[in-house]
Amino acid sequence: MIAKLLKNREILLVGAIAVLLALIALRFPGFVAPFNLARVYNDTSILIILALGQMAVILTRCIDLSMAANLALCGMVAAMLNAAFPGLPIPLIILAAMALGGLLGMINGTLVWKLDIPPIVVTLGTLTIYRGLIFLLTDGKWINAHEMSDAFKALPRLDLAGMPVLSWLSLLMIAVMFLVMSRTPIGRAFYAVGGHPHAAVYTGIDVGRTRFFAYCLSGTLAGLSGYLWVSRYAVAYVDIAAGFELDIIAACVIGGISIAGGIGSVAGAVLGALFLGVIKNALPVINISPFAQMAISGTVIIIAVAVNARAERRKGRVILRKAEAV
Amino acid sequence: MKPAITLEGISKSFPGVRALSDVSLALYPGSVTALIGENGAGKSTLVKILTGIYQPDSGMIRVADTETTFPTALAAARAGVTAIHQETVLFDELSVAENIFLGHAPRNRFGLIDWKKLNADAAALLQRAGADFDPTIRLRDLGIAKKHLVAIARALSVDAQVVIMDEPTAALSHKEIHELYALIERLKADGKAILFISHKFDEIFRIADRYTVFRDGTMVGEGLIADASQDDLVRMMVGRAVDSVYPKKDVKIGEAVLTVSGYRHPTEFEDINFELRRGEILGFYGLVGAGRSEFMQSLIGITRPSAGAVRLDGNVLVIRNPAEAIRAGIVYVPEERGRQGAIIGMPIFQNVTLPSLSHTSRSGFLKLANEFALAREYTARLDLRAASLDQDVGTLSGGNQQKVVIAKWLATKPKVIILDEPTKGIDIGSKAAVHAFMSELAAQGLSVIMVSSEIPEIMGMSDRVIVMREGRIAGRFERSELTAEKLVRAAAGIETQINGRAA
Amino acid sequence: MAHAQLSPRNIPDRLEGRGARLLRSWEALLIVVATVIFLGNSFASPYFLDPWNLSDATFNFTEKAMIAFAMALVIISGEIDLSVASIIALASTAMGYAVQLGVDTPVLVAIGLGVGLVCGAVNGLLITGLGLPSIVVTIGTMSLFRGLSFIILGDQAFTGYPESFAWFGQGYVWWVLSFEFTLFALLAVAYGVLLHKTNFGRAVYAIGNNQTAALFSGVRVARVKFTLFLLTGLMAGLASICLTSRLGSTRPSIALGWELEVVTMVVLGGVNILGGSGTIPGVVLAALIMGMVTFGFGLLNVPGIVMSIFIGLLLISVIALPILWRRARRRLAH
Amino acid sequence: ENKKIALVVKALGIGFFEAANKGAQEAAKELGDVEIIYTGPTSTTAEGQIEVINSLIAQKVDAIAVSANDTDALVPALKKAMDRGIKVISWDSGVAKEGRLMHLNPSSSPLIGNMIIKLAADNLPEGGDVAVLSASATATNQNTWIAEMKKVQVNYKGINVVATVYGDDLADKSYRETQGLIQSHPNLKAIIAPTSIGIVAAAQAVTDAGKIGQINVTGLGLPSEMAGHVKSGASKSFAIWNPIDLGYSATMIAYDIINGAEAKPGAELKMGRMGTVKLDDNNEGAMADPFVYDASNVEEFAKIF
Ligand SMILES: Nc1ncnc2c1ncn2[C@@H]1O[C@H](COP(=O)(O)OP(=O)(O)OP(=O)(O)O)[C@@H](O)[C@H]1O
Ligand SMILES: Nc1ncnc2c1ncn2[C@@H]1O[C@H](COP(=O)(O)OP(=O)(O)OP(=O)(O)O)[C@@H](O)[C@H]1O
Ligand SMILES: [Mg+2]
Ligand SMILES: [Mg+2]
Repeated sequence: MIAKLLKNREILLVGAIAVLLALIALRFPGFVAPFNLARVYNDTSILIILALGQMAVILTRCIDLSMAANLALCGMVAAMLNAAFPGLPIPLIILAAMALGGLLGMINGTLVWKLDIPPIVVTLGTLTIYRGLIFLLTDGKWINAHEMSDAFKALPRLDLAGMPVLSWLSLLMIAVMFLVMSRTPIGRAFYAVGGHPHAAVYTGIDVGRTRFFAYCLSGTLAGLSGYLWVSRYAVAYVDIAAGFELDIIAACVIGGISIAGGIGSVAGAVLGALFLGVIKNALPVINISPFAQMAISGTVIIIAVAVNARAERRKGRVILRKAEAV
Repeated sequence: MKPAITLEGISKSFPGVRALSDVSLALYPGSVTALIGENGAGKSTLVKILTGIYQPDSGMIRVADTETTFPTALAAARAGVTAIHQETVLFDELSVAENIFLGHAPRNRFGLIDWKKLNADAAALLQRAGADFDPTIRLRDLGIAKKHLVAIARALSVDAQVVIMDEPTAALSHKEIHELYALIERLKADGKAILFISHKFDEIFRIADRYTVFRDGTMVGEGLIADASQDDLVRMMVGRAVDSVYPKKDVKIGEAVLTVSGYRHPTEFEDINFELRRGEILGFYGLVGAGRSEFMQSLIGITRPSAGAVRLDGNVLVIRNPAEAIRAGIVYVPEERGRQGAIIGMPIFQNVTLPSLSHTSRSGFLKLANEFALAREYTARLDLRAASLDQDVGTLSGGNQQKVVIAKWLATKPKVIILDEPTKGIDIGSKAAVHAFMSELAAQGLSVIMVSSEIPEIMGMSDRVIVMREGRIAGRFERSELTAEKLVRAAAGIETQINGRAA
Repeated sequence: MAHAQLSPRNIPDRLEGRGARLLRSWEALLIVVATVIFLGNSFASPYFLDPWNLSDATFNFTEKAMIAFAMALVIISGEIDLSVASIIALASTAMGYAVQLGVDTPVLVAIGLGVGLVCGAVNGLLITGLGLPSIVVTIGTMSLFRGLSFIILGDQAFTGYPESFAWFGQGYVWWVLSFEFTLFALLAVAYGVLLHKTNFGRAVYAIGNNQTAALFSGVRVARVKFTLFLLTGLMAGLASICLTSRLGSTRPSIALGWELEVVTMVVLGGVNILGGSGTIPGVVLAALIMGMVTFGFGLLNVPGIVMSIFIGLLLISVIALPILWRRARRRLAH
Repeated sequence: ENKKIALVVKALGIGFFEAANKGAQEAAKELGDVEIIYTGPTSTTAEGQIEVINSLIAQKVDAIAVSANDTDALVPALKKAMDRGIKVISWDSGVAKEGRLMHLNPSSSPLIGNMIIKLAADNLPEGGDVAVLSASATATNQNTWIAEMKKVQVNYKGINVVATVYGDDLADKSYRETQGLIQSHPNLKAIIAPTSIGIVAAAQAVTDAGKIGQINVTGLGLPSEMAGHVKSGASKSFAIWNPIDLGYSATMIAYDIINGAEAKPGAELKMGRMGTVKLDDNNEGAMADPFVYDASNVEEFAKIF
């Protein structure tokens, strides 16, 4: 029973996070106080939302390297909208950011779907283009806290039943994605398309269109994250979240989402993101040199793939011919 | 009787290939129509058009007198057409139930998938297909035979009037084939129209009521099975008569070339001992999944045996990878042509010379002239049909790809050649060519191991036969004592009398 | 292609000659693009056609191109190595550390190449030994290698490289011909021969097109792949020597983000990111194109990010245009 | 024929450098025969700056005034520029001696080091714990200032510098590091961030943690970016020199050198309305004292830079 439980990737990850927290608690007990854990969760919320979008894309055997650039562009546009029309209701701005993110995702999706360009090439290209567009849009200028309206900055921090709206939003996204992935045809199609694209065609699933939807989804979530990022850190400039695409992918990989497609779960993506989040937040607290952070997350990624690959391989082995025991 | 579905004037081209031109076909309720033709005749293409996977360039489809189109696989299913396809089209990571219902899962009133109903429906369908396992387990945990039952259950999950089976028996064992026949009888009794595609004439004559023959993408004949003989059908298919006698030559068998003793593997096979002699064709028979491929692959260093020794010409060999096997003179023509044999994306000549590069090159540098010479020699010997030698193998038909793969191995000038299901999925004309070639090789003093799941082929071609069951040797027979019944019994491990099919 | 017309015993070696093949090739397209950019630059800036300026411009791409050659082989074999820029950083850090111990140029070079090889071996072992997907492994080692540089260096820099070490990144072989460009040209020839004229190169293509079938055909897949990762590591070490010598100092953020530029160069060069096809001449042309674009824009003082937009568009459009063109032609034919 | 003076900055789009460009343009207008090329890489890397410098060499500009991302890495490229007759000076963030004719410090490092700790101490009469949030770990100037600060720390009794962390010039990382500081040092009274990105992120993190009034954020920042935080009380005061003056002075010095002024120890170079700068033994000079901004004047300057 316990052995069976341990095989489960998500439970393994929960265990790993628990061990990690215990180790940190040894040096700094305050870190595991419920209040602080809630803070760590809140700090990881954006990564969780992004990892959910990336998960959908990776499940279909694609990859979205442009998510961080998309986030930056949408965040900048949200900030510019707010700066230009301070009276604009914040929900409208959020919708605009999500719509723009969705549109940018659609561009990726269309290039993958209609032109059959490999996803890594498409998003490598749009990654530079989206970031470049921010520069063209702003001439490289920053939008600073005092140019943003108070309502714009306040929303993610607003306290609702003891937790900031940012945390609630990520919980909502987790719930929505869980429903989408497990209970809707498109969610199941993500798995089918990544698991066996050729066979998906025979079940009436349009592979290209499914990938297109995955990119729309990741784009929309990147758009939402764009607003959240900019309002949370109260600043917008060309380079925000530069390099964050690799964190997003790392979260997915740690969460057991197979880069070859078809394998992965919402819980995995969330846990993978949390694992990274705990490490990131713990390092400054337990006085490990900030310079060691990069090496640590690299090592974690390598261990995670190795563990996941082993788990997969063991399960994949079908022993057809049992000995004469029967 | 009114046809359940009619195709008229269907044409379909792929870049550079006209797969179907102006074909017509009608399927009748309660009747099995056999569709036969050489490899690449366009049979599967027709199936894909019927199930909405490809769109025809021209022509029309009529279901119960109304003209329709099938823009997607789903549309075809809704119109009552379902198929068991030639390729596996299942998903290892999803549950059995979901594999059955993917694309048309039952939904609740919020439009969300209703897992409870889905699992219950799946269990019912599995029962109908003759399977009784839990529909919630993941597909990858099933063996190949059970997977096949899932594919059948999936086909049944559509409430269809037309059921298409594209070579459904190619990967099935004896017992399962008989269960499939029973299922077909039941479907027939329910008034379904069935299209049945196969290269095996014995089963066509057993279950089909009508036939349609394709050649090079055109329809060349149709009629009632009762009015036709095998020779008639073959002549229509190939355009000439084909000798149905196996071209086995009598060869003087020489001394032992390859000796295998005590081969075992923790999970795949054990206790394998045998000798292979010069000029001999040694047949390996068994049901699908008996472990023959796995064992053969251990001989060339793909899988590692945990114990055992091989001797070639009396010298003990240690083979850790295929490169060493090739150097020693043992080559293996794999079973899965697309995955293990042909390198699609590379030209024909490069495919042929890949294992022989050390001979055609000079100190590691390629010599194209030598490569072309070698490729020319061996493709000509195998009667390859191609436009040029630098054409991508992927553009060849299946049978011709198989010829390239065999040429590749012969070009290494081996002492022992292992052919794993060399004629699987190959049409009757090419099959005869492969058989003729095999006996010629043996006559030239090569030692041949032929793995096959077809009793006629085993009986027609082998000097000796070893039968494997569940990873062990279950019987050895000399040519003189071979009967179909003995083979089947040994392979299935049963003592009771079952109906072996005679060749 | 009706086979009836072909007499089976006489299959020609090739249907079209060398010229016809070249005309339809990706390289032909790149040559056109390169010419257009060259002419465009010559018209746009009076400073472009100056031998010294052109020579200076080559420094924009030579180091990346060295890695791109090895990366091309890795990608053709169906893998990818995203850790190259971090290997540069780690190799540079190691050399800088050695300088503090008073080591001289030849040993420095050996250290740079050695660290590259070791990093390549780590990648190779993880990928071929444990059978892990290269994209994820090298995302991991990318953080790991650069992370080690950060641990060693923190916010410090290593400087004080010996005078003679400067030659690799700043020296000239003859007149305007820099050492780096000479090395680039020699490596281009070496990699061209390796990929297109040797058994090893053939094995790389075979693995990229069908790894399993290659294994069954006697190709030592693991060994070839391991060698490829070693080569990429070695090239990153070499690039690290050149770059460190050119900068005269080491910081852990050296060559940040180069991995994507190298991959872009390789893909622009017509190498299929999914493996199986691509050529070295294509990569050479892509390197020249990217170098000319950045230099041309630089002369017009266009911000770097606008150049990257251009490269991004170029990347997508050179791949999309042939597809669209083929599609349009088919539609017309119908 | 106009003189071409290139103002090379760490990265385009940073408010501080945009302001410096304003000053350079002002100088150009004043001088009449000067054309300013305002350029730089898009992210703060040495390699990016070298590419920019190479293209400036190719354009045969008359002078390059650079704020360097790396003290040493630019030296070879700048040496080449000087070999081809281009006058090279550095400003703000300097390059090593061999790579330039002179360096213009915005202020002197000891003055800045003293200023940042004084800003913290002035609001802590009883003393207390203070932490430093530095910028990019590889930037040149911040770490010098922190070193200078630590030298004079003894003069401020009761002020304890408990930690130094690095925000890498990234808003999110600086924010997280600040959260870590607040966590691990419950008695923290002030955060010194001698970086314009870090100070904003730190002020935001303090605001979000509800610690306004308990923890004072100070250091070096831009009025336009800090105005909101001064208003909210997260930051009582901060300092910066005027970047417009800095760009203006650098241009003026470059022009002076083009016209034959020699940069050698002891020399005085003309900086137009800013007067003159006297070079020390390292050929470095300081422009002016840093200027302190607080609630009384920040609004006014926020409109300018
Ligand atoms: N997707 C495709 N692209 C290009 N050509 C194709 C494609 N599918 C089929 N063809 C070609 O169309 C022709 C008919 O193929 P099809 O698969 O229908 O043959 P088949 O009769 O089913 O043969 P087999 O008995 O081997 O299954 C062949 O020449 C094949 O190469
Ligand atoms: N669980 C499974 N799922 C899918 N395919 C399977 C499974 N088990 C076996 N196969 C496939 O079935 C075929 C036969 O399996 P295997 O090689 O183990 O036995 P064999 O006795 O050598 O078979 P054969 O009689 O076909 O030579 C192979 O193509 C293998 O890939
Ligand atoms: Mg077929
Ligand atoms: Mg087999």
